[in-house]
Amino acid sequence: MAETHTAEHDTHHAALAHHFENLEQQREAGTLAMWIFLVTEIMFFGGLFLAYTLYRSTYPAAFAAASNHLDLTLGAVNTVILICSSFTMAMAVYCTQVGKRRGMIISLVLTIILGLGFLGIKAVEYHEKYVDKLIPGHLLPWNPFGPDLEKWDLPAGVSERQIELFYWIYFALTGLHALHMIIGAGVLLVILYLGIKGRFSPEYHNPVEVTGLYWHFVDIVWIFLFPLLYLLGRHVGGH
Amino acid sequence: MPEVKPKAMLQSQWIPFIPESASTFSDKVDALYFYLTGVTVFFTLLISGALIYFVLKYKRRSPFEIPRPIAGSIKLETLWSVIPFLIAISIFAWGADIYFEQYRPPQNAVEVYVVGKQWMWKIQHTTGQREINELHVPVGRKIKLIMTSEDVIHNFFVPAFRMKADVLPGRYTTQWFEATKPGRYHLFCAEYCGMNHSGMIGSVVVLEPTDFDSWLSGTAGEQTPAAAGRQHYESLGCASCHGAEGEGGRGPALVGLFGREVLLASGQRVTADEGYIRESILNPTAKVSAGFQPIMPTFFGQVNEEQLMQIVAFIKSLQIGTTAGTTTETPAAATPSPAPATQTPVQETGTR
Amino acid sequence: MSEHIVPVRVYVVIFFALMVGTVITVVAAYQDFPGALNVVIAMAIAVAKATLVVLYFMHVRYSAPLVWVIVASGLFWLAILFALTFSDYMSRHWLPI
Amino acid sequence: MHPESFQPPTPTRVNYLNAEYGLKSWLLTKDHKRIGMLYLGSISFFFLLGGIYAMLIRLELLTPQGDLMTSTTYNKVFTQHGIIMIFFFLIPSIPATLGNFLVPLMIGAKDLAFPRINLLSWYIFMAGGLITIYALLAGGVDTGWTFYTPFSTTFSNSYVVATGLGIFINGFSSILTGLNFIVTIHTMRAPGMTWFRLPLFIWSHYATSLIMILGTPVIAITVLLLAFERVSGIGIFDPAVGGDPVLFQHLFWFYSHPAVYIMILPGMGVVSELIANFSRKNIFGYTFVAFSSLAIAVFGFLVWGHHMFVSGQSLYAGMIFSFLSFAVAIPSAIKVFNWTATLYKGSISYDTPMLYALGFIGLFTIGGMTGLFLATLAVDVHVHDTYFVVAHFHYIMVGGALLAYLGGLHYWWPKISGRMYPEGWGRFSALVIFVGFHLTFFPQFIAGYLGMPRRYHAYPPEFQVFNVLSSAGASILGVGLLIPVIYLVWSMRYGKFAVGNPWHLPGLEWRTSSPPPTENFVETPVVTWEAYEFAPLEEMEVVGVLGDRSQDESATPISGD
Ligand code: HEA
Ligand code: HEA
Ligand code: HEC
Ligand code: CUA
Ligand SMILES: [Cu+2]
Repeated sequence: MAETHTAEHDTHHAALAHHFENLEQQREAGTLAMWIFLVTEIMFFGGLFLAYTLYRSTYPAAFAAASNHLDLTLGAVNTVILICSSFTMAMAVYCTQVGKRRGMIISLVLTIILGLGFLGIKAVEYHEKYVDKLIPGHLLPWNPFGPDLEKWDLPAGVSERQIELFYWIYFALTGLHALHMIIGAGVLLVILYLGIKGRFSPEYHNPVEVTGLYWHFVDIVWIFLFPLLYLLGRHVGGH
Repeated sequence: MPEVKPKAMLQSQWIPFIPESASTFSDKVDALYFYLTGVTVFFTLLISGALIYFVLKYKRRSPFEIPRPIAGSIKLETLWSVIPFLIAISIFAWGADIYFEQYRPPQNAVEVYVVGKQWMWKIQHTTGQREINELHVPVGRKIKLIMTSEDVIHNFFVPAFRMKADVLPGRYTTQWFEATKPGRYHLFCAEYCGMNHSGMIGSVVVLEPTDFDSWLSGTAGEQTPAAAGRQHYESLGCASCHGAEGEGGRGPALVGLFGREVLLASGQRVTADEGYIRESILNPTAKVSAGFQPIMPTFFGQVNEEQLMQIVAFIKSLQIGTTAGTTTETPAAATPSPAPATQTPVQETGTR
Repeated sequence: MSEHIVPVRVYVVIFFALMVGTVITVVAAYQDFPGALNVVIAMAIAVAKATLVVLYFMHVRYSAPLVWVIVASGLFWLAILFALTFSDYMSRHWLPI
Repeated sequence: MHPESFQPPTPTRVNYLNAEYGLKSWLLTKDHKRIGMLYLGSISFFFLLGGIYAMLIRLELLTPQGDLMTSTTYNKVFTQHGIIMIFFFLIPSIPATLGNFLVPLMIGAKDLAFPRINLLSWYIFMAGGLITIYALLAGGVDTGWTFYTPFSTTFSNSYVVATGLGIFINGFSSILTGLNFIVTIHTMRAPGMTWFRLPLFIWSHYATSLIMILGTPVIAITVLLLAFERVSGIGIFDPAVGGDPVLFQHLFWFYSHPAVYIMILPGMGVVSELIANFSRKNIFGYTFVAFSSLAIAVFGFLVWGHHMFVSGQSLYAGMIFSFLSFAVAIPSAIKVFNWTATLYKGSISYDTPMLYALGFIGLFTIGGMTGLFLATLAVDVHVHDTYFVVAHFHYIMVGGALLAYLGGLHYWWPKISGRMYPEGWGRFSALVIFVGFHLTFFPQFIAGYLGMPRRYHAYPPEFQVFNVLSSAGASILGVGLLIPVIYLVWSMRYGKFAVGNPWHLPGLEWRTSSPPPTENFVETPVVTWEAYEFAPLEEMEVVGVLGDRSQDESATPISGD
């Protein structure tokens, strides 16, 4: 428990906030908070995953067909990119822990670049969908949804509306995920800046750590999104 | 009905705390309600009694007195968690029992189709009579309501019958009742549905069987739902696969389908109820019946709720050895005839 | 409880494990397994990958019990959401409406 | 670095209120006590707003035919009443004001773990509030506070998206508060303040925070999806594309049932404090009361389907949810019985806070027991969406949560403001509220069982008698609530000065001066006593628990006169 440790040496560390007893307690609080926050994130995405599961089981054929129309290569590449970024992030934390400043900065920069790369590719994908008129919303005055399903060799009994439903969920899920990526990248930039200014040391590096936790979480979300969205219908043929 | 003072209050002048009891459920629900009230009164008196007694008895005498601390007692704790729990279980079991009865329609119930829309109730009898915001039923006949909505969620609520069920867009819900007392009873929409929610009210008129018969004959019975359904069935081209009389073809035979166990391609079995038929038409690939290719197109968005109900009514009328829906008079044989009410309903031929 | 420093070697191993996992999912997705097996396999792999990330990249393996509890409760509550919601959807057709 | 023994606080004239002056010193403060006050101000405003709406409802319902306002207006009025009261008053009420103020004080910490986040949460709250108010001014929202689809997504033409956004944003403030509390309680307890020495107020806030962080994200995503759906014209709740409206209800109630425990648990914490302290007894069965809070928090997540017994949900699911609803009643039962038992052989004073606490127990019992009516499948089929439900939740939320909030406010008022409230007026208004409350809401039980549906702008004449009673009661209730509003404000300027420990209590928050200094304690206290351990008063005098006499001529006990 907090009150038990009183590490005298760091009580006057510059980064110690006035209301904490010592850095140890401060670090414990920071990590704890991030984990709790990640739990809220689980529940946040959870609602959407629930909807996905439900409708996928209700409209299997439609979802398979619609999913097969996603760009698998781009999806796979993005998966690889995110895993790499997770790795570099882990390295960034490691470097700060052992006090390798350059290593930390390089890995942070790489992480950010990879993150932006991911977003770039996502943008390309979204554009493709836009071109194929796959943006849900057939009731809107400018009707963005109207794929020519002739090209699709749809199984009978699949209604266009359910294709639209899939894409609605696709955009909701990937959109929220992308939003988290953007926030993550922003935070990483701040961390990078502070890192360059030499704020972090083996004694004090909690911000890097917790940012890492967040980044890994966003990666995990994608680890699930990829098979659920891109791969679910491949075995029933399609492109 | 403003001018006709509802009997609800008049007759329950004795106990103005419960509404008119006019269905086979009413008394059961009320009995449970009284049990709950008893438990509540007991515990409320127990607690508040103890509070008042202690507060008076142990009033602070001197500002400096410190009573002796009491840690607590496992015995008491278990006592007052186990006893309430047992009581709770008893209530739960009793409630669940009635609940299942309330929502499991009996075999031989007469069906009535209800479509809710902002802000009216559209009702059609299997014999073709249509009503708006009014439902005429005879005493002592089991009535099953098959309900759906054209827009938002509504709720078909008749306090005197202690029955209520949401009416949802995009699917069927059912409930049933058996009226026990002639009279005119409130029909409320009990799910908030927008501007005129409080105006979406009407009444259920319960008549003596003879009066009901004369009401039936008095009201112009138009085409029966089943007959109308047959027309949609033809115009939509169902016949091309299921055969003119539903004898089957590229698609499975629909004769005798209703109420049958259907073996699905996935291997599981489902009973073909209204919900299943509806789903087969709107989302055929969801449950593909075994031995057939999923070639059936979806009719999602091509039929409105009313037509759909009529198609369902038609398919239900396709029982072995009957050609139903052909004439406007003969009611759908799948369900017992509501007319004449003086006779006992025909036992249904289906295998439910 | 001063923190435990994970050697680089571990990170590298995990990294490659994740890559392999990704490849397997894609390959497996094209095989047509009986029944719902495709989903099961895909999810199994995803869960495995996620677990690796959580345990090693996120240091949970070396963290205080409290962190384990938090992670567990997160998953548990997600399970509640799914289980009870589907208790409705899965039993809807048990009774003819 | 920790003192071996507890040092009495040296008298301080500087306290958190007069440490700094000026608007800036408040708007940029990181002091949990000041942030608590910011919240107090804002939620009082929202309460008054919600109350005005309530009065409009009661006025309209005086007569059967909807003559005061159009049905659309009425729909907006009750919707906004519900939204304001739930999301902007009751959910933040106790945690964000008293909780913010007291959690650090009670565990002997200098502040919450994340003061900046704490301030941020208030700004987020205000942002959400302002957006919602904008929605109300722009034209209001008429979906009912439950936002059921497809009405809210497709058919309502009111400001649903704006309101949804307001609630979405507001959600984060409650998440941040919960997060802050949990981390604080885990990491910042003073030396010697072990888990089982924590005041029950802390336990209940811990439980509340759990619900806040586990439930709130789900309502957030749900209203977000709702907004998307409204904007894009289609969505997952829309039958027109094969969506299921009932899914929305599942997601909504997954949060909104646990949310009702967010509303009551802090109140239960307050009542535990009041009952123990005003009868000078340690709470009967401390561990049971403490763990029942956690039990409620966990079980609370397993019962949401009891709002959907007639919604087309499967009967079997209905049975599960009904059963679990009965299970969740047990921890509440345990609390009620333990509170009652605590009074046994106590030394009970009749101060205003105690009156509120006693009222709470009685009304919560009735409200809770009628909850059991609703949890009973067959009965709920009849009373669902009737005034019976309305009566049920007002008994718990007004009779329970609101009274607990008022009780707590009076109890800690000396600590918060450094002044005493007028005791006589306090007791008087407590009684007025109690009477007015019953008159307002009891008739609604009867009207409900007779079948009067809720959210009705006009109703059949036979229900009028109950509505007239209810409206009469509401005006008494309103006046009863007006009185404390007036005298509390009055006392801030003219009230008697309060000593550090006016009630002579052992709790840590009473071992510092009133109002406390910005850093709460001159020295980090070391806790050597159990919760509610009432030392003989002479001894307390020695350790200076009576606090700073120099502030106050009358240090004689106020209580038990
Ligand atoms: C603070 C808020 C709060 C609290 C604490 C509760 C507590 C409970 N509520 Fe309530 N409820 C609401 C707020 C709250 N509710 C609201 C706002 C609605 C309406 C939402 C809407 O539709 O707008 C609602 C609606 C609602 C419904 C849906 C009604 C309907 O729409 O058809 C149900 C159904 O089961 C229910 C049940 C319960 C139960 C079982 C409890 C239990 O937790 C109560 C437990 C307490 C006790 C049981 C009393 C103490 C125990 C004893 C004295 C010992 C004796 C006990 C036994 C014998 C078991 N509530
Ligand atoms: C915290 C929650 C809370 C609180 C405190 C209240 C407080 C009150 N509510 Fe509440 N109410 C809800 C939550 C709450 N309500 C919810 C969630 C609904 C459901 C909405 C929906 O269906 O969507 C609802 C619905 C609801 C209805 C049903 C509407 C309908 O279904 O058609 C009614 C009807 O009587 C009602 C009445 C009251 C009254 C009289 C009070 C009184 O207690 C109010 C007293 C407060 C004041 C009066 C303000 C403070 C005092 C002053 C400002 C002094 C000056 C005022 C005067 C002198 C008049 N409320
Ligand atoms: C292109 C041919 C075709 C058309 C047109 C067609 N169906 Fe079908 N229908 C099928 C096939 C094939 C099946 C079995 C496979 C399946 O369940 O999808 C079927 C199944 C059904 C079932 C489920 C029967 C069972 O035993 O499970 C019903 C009910 C049904 N159709 C009704 C209709 C109705 C009503 C229409 C017109 C509105 C219609 N069908 C039009 C081919 C068709
Ligand atoms: Cu229809 Cu309310
Ligand atoms: Cu509830």
